[in-house]
Amino acid sequence: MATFLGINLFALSGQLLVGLINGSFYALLSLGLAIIFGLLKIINFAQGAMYMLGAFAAFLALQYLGMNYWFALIFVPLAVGAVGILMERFLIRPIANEDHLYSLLLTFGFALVLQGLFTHWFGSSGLPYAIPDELKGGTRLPFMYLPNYRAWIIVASLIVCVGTWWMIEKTKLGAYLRAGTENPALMQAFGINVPLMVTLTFGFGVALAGFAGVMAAPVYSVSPEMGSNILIVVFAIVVIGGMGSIGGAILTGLAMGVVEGLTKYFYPEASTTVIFFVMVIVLLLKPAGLFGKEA
Amino acid sequence: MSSTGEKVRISDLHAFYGESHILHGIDMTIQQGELVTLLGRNGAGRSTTLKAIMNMVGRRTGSIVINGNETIDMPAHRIAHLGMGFCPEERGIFSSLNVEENLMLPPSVRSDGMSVEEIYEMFPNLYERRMSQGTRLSGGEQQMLALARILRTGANILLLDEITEGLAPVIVQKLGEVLMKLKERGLTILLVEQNFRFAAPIADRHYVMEHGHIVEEVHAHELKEKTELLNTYLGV
Amino acid sequence: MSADSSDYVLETQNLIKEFKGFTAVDDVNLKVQRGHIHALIGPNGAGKTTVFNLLTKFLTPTSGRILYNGDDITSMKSAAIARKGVVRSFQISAVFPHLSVLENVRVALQRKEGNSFHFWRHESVLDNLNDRAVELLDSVGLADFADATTVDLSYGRKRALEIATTLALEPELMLLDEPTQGMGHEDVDVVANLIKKVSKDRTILMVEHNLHVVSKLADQITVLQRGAILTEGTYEKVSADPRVKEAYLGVAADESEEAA
Amino acid sequence: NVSDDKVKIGVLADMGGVYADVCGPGCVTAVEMAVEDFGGKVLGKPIEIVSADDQNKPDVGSAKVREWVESQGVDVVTGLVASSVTGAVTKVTTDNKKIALIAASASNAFTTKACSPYNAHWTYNVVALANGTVKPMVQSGKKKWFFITADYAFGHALEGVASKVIKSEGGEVVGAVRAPLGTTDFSSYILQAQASGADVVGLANAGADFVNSLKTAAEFGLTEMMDVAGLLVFTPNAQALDPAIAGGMKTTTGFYWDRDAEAREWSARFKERHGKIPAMPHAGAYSATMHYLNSVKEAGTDDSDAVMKVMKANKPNDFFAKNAYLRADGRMVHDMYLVNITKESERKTSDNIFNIEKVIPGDQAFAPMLPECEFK
Amino acid sequence: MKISKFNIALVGLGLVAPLVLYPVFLMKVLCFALFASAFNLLLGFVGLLSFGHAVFLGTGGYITGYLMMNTGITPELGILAGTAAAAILGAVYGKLAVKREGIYFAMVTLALAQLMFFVYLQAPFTGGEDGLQGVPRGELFGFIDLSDNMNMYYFVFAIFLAGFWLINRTVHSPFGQVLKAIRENEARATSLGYNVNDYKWVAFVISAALAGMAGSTKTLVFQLASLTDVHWHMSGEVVLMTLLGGMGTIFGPFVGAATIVSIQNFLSGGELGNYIHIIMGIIFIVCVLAFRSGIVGEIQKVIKRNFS
Ligand SMILES: Nc1ncnc2c1ncn2[C@@H]1O[C@H](COP(=O)(O)OP(=O)(O)OP(=O)(O)O)[C@@H](O)[C@H]1O
Ligand SMILES: Nc1ncnc2c1ncn2[C@@H]1O[C@H](COP(=O)(O)OP(=O)(O)OP(=O)(O)O)[C@@H](O)[C@H]1O
Ligand SMILES: [Mg+2]
Ligand SMILES: [Mg+2]
Repeated sequence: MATFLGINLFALSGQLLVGLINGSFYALLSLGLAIIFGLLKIINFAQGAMYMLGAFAAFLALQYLGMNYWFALIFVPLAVGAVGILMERFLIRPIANEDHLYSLLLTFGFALVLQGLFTHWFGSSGLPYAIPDELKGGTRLPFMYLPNYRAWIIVASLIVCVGTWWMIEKTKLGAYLRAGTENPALMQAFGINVPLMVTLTFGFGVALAGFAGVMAAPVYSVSPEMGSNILIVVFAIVVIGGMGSIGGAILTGLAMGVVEGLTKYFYPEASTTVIFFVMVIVLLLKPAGLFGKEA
Repeated sequence: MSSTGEKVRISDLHAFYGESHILHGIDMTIQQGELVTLLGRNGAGRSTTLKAIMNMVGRRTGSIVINGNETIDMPAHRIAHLGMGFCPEERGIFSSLNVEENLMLPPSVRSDGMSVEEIYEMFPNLYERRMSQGTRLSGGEQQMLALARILRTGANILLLDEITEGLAPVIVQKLGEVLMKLKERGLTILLVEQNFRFAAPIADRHYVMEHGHIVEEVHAHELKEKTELLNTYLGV
Repeated sequence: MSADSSDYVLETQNLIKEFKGFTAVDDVNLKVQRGHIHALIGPNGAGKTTVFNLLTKFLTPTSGRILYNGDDITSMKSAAIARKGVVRSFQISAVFPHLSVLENVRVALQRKEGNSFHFWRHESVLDNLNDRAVELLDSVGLADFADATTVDLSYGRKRALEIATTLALEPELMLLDEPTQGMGHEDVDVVANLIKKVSKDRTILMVEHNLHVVSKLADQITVLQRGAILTEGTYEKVSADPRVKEAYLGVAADESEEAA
Repeated sequence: NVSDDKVKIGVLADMGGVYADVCGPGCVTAVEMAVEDFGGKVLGKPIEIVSADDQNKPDVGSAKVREWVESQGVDVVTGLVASSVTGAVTKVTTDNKKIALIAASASNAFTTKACSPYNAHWTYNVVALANGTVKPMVQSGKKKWFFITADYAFGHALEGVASKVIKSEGGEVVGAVRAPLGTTDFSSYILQAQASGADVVGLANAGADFVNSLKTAAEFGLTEMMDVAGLLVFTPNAQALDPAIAGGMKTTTGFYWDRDAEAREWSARFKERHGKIPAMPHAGAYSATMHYLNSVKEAGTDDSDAVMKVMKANKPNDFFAKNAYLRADGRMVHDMYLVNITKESERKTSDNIFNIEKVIPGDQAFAPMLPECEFK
Repeated sequence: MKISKFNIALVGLGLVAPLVLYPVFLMKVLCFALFASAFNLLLGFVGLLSFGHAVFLGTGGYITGYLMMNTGITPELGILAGTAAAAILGAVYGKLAVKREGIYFAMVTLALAQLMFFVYLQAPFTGGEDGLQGVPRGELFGFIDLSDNMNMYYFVFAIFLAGFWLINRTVHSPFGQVLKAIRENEARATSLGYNVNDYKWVAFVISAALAGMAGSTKTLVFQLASLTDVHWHMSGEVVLMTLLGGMGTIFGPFVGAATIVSIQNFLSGGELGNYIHIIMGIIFIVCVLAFRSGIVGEIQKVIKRNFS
């Protein structure tokens, strides 16, 4: 086997690829948050719960409606997005003009309720969700066995990420959003229906979390806790990438997957901490994040 | 007066910020192609009048008819589409956007707005700084940008709040010319100004405000005879 | 130091500030004479505010030197410069809105007391500053408002308060950025008179677009254009300069002179 | 002779966290059943139950138990899941001379380095798991092991004990990774396991970590290349896995509901009340409580020292405790079972989770007593 | 702080409370109240949201716990050492964090705290997941036995009063005036000659030290130092306590801490235990939607409206 400095290169390429897979997952998750937190400036601590909701919705849809994975991939995000829209409309909008801390507190409470309810109904052990037949099996690469579903994660999240990035950065939507959060009254006066735009955008950001939930269901177990653990990591990714930068969130998500993957290889105990280490370094050297515009 | 020429009719307009009652029954009308100013001291309620027209105050009652449409119950974003262009006194430049994005930001409300080339020609500073962050512009440049971006939208009723503030005299003159040109094109303009010397020669009429009331209406041709009166109101 | 330069409170040498390839301040050699009211004028975007920001270190010069009383202060931090006696006001009003008017002034007076880090002492030790604070408020006509909360003040009064606060630091050099902007005519005159009044015993450098005020107050004027000094001199000299007319004054110059 | 004129049992468990299905509300149900089956009274005094959520945090759990014993007259504490919580709680109970009936913790510390005359460690421990699962596999020729270990005390203990067993049987540990608690993605560790050239990958983790690691192992084809051994598998965890993945895997348990008629009878009653079949801690909690109450009755007092003496003198014997006795060090020694997880075809109902392969006599399953822990 | 009748009554209440209520519960309330008040010094009076404040609580706890277990020093020294350790950590972290503002400040403090969490998780002296169990309470000044809950209570009460007094004094000190000015208008404060970062830093260190003191005390009370105290959930919890009670008010953090500790205590036993997350969640939502200024803040509003 090829080695370099005593490191098994085959094993290392495997780790890099696995890191990239996780990274594309992070990218997908942080994308939704990058929109809600980075653009709308709403601290949504329920984003993790929405991700969990997506996974549970896929599970329940299969169990009770017989809806398969592919339909779930379309309908679940819509349903979760609808929850987001209701949440924005009835919980967040009334406090839109208050300190951001309050949205943190509120969404945190909301997440607790959701998580509590699902624990109450389904227990905490996790529920099984099978990989769809079409994506079972895998491909033998020279350095590793790549399960088809993992390959699909890369493809699907890249499509969604790039599509969203294009929509926000290359159409006027992004400018409207940034301006709309900075001075909503003036944007209204320019003829933009800011509240509607914010609601829909929030719904979209939440729907992305739901989408990530469906993507996750077959590989990670569907459990009420799945969202709370990943939440601050995703916040960290958005901040490292630079708030307000969609592309930054995506690229940082990918990069952090790889960084974490390498840490799992060299120093697994630190793998949950390494992202915060990166965050400290980045914020001290580049205050607005890797891709953020300095204020 | 033909009613088709009437662009804005305000009757018994009251406006509130939370508990505080700022406007106490304003009445005014503006004809198409007119340039009307709102004069008054600091805090008289001139900016509030403009904001009330755009539905940007806490609460408002009375009637505001724009182009024949009653707008008192209309959400702000629909009012703009009646052809309104609003330039706020705090300028409202977006720091998260660069100059060009700021300029291109407000959606067109009518088709015959000024082109970007025309605008850059009028304000060469903006062209030069077009890639820089909006709020990095100098105070005066921000003022230009705030005005320029509504000229682009094709709005034909302009509400302009203190647009000469912080501008070099040479630019102020140029703005005077621009406003005259816009008037010739048939645009209707409601102008809030401190700089009476700027406003006097270009305005058709002046409203004088005090404590949320309109206390005087002065036509351009009456200016001479009412100078004394204006002096007492404005302390010129 | 040559004897000559001691007449200058502030001097800049080849001051340059670039923003990503754009030169906002271009080789400016500014000399502010002690005791003068020195006005900085120029078209929009000429770099006036940027010069102010450089002088007070809200921005770092790309190159060049800043001398204050002959000392090089180019690399000092902004708070340190303020402690040396160079104090600025902002283009947009700067007060502490939820402190009382008196407290606004007292915060400025407090610095010299040397107890600003004393977290174990009661704030009543600051009461001995109240008399001085009221005195200062009185000098700008705000004595009656000492206990009011600052947000409630009108715009003109906020500006006056800001000047009182600045005076509390007993600055040798005051930097005023468009002190009359956004004011009604009455307030403009009040503030102009105030500036005249406080200019005794100190030097003032100000940016102002109101020619009426400039002509009334300024002993010396520097005209900036595109970041560089176009010309310098008294109001009469500067306003007669055809380049200034073209770049800044327009034809209004003559009218304004009449008005003044 | 009963303090406060009642016997009060505190059930401390994880009511909503990762171990809630293992010993949470279910443990409360089990203790309630024991009290009811006992008749609700002992020595003519009522038996009360209080319960609390420890959130798997030692500080929360020990604070609660402190309050119970110091201000609410609780006489005995049971439940006790996360080993970290149990460690902190047994400090408090020992200080206050109260009995702790440990129904769900895995660590063997409570009868070794942290042993106490007031501990009764009931259901199983890491030694039994290692002896039950690992030993026969090494003996059958699976000599090279790789561990994926949960990076906290329980995982370390399990890996340590298992490694000792492997070495003593002539096997070898070729590598190990410590995965942080709650790791969601195990693929990196699975790749490392794959590259290690081991015969067996031992999963020294529990709950969701176990489920996720096994799922990922299957996805990456690890299960086809080498054996995977789950060292601690509770029935709800096994239920959460696709039988195609988990089917056939061997593991060790202290109880299985379908073992015999007696177990089935009790389990049916439990399921009726709780909605799910019992996991081994549920049965253990019942058994421990029952033995305690019987001993109170015989001792004629709820004084902990007297009761403990009787508990150690009499052998527990019920649907859970087979060939059982409570050793002087507080270890409840009883039969353990080597089982395998059922395949799809063997699942007549979703409750058919295990096939019992072999009964492991208690003395073979648990480690001998340390002399310093021989409390009389 | 004026010595008003109100304050005297409160202290009196504190003195008799353990005769009625379970002292350990009261001690827990006091520890968290001190922690929340220390946190509020930063959030409410300087406008800095430290989202990693648990690290100071935990540091105080671990250091005190370790020293008490291994060196046999007296409890008051143990607490001093824990407080000092938190202050030192606060000095280092504060230096790094005060350079950043707003959400970035929050994120830097969170990230720094996570690094320390990792250290405490892995370091051999902390006992990992188990934490430091069985920390002796020791004898105060070498002769007052603190294993007696009453003695312990009055000791904790004294510590709390001292910490609380210091926070109040800081708020109403010349230093506090400058802090207020900085919060109101940072650029202006700078232009008046104040090095705002130095002031923020000092406030940060004071807050960290007092948070550490709360942690040290808590460790003695419960005889345990564990990862819970350094986990980011704890940092979140102190935000909740402060907001619930009323940020920027003197008594708000106390009320918030008391409320949350009581609710947790009440829910953790008995039937409602299963619903603890749901109930807490609903409380937060209702609190934000219905009384945003927090309990004390709302009461102050009512008083203002009706009596002035
Ligand atoms: N957002 C607000 N909330 C409460 N009161 C306000 C608000 N905005 C303005 N006011 C008050 O309304 C009154 C009128 O203000 P307005 O801004 O309309 O005055 P103005 O005539 O434009 O004067 P200026 O020259 O200062 O711009 C003032 O007394 C002001 O204090
Ligand atoms: N931080 C910055 N980044 C990039 N460009 C800047 C920045 N600050 C100022 N500029 C540019 O530098 C030039 C000078 O700006 P400055 O604010 O000094 O002008 P000014 O003379 O004060 O004008 P005004 O009279 O309009 O206030 C402007 O063109 C402005 O766009
Ligand atoms: Mg106005
Ligand atoms: Mg300027």
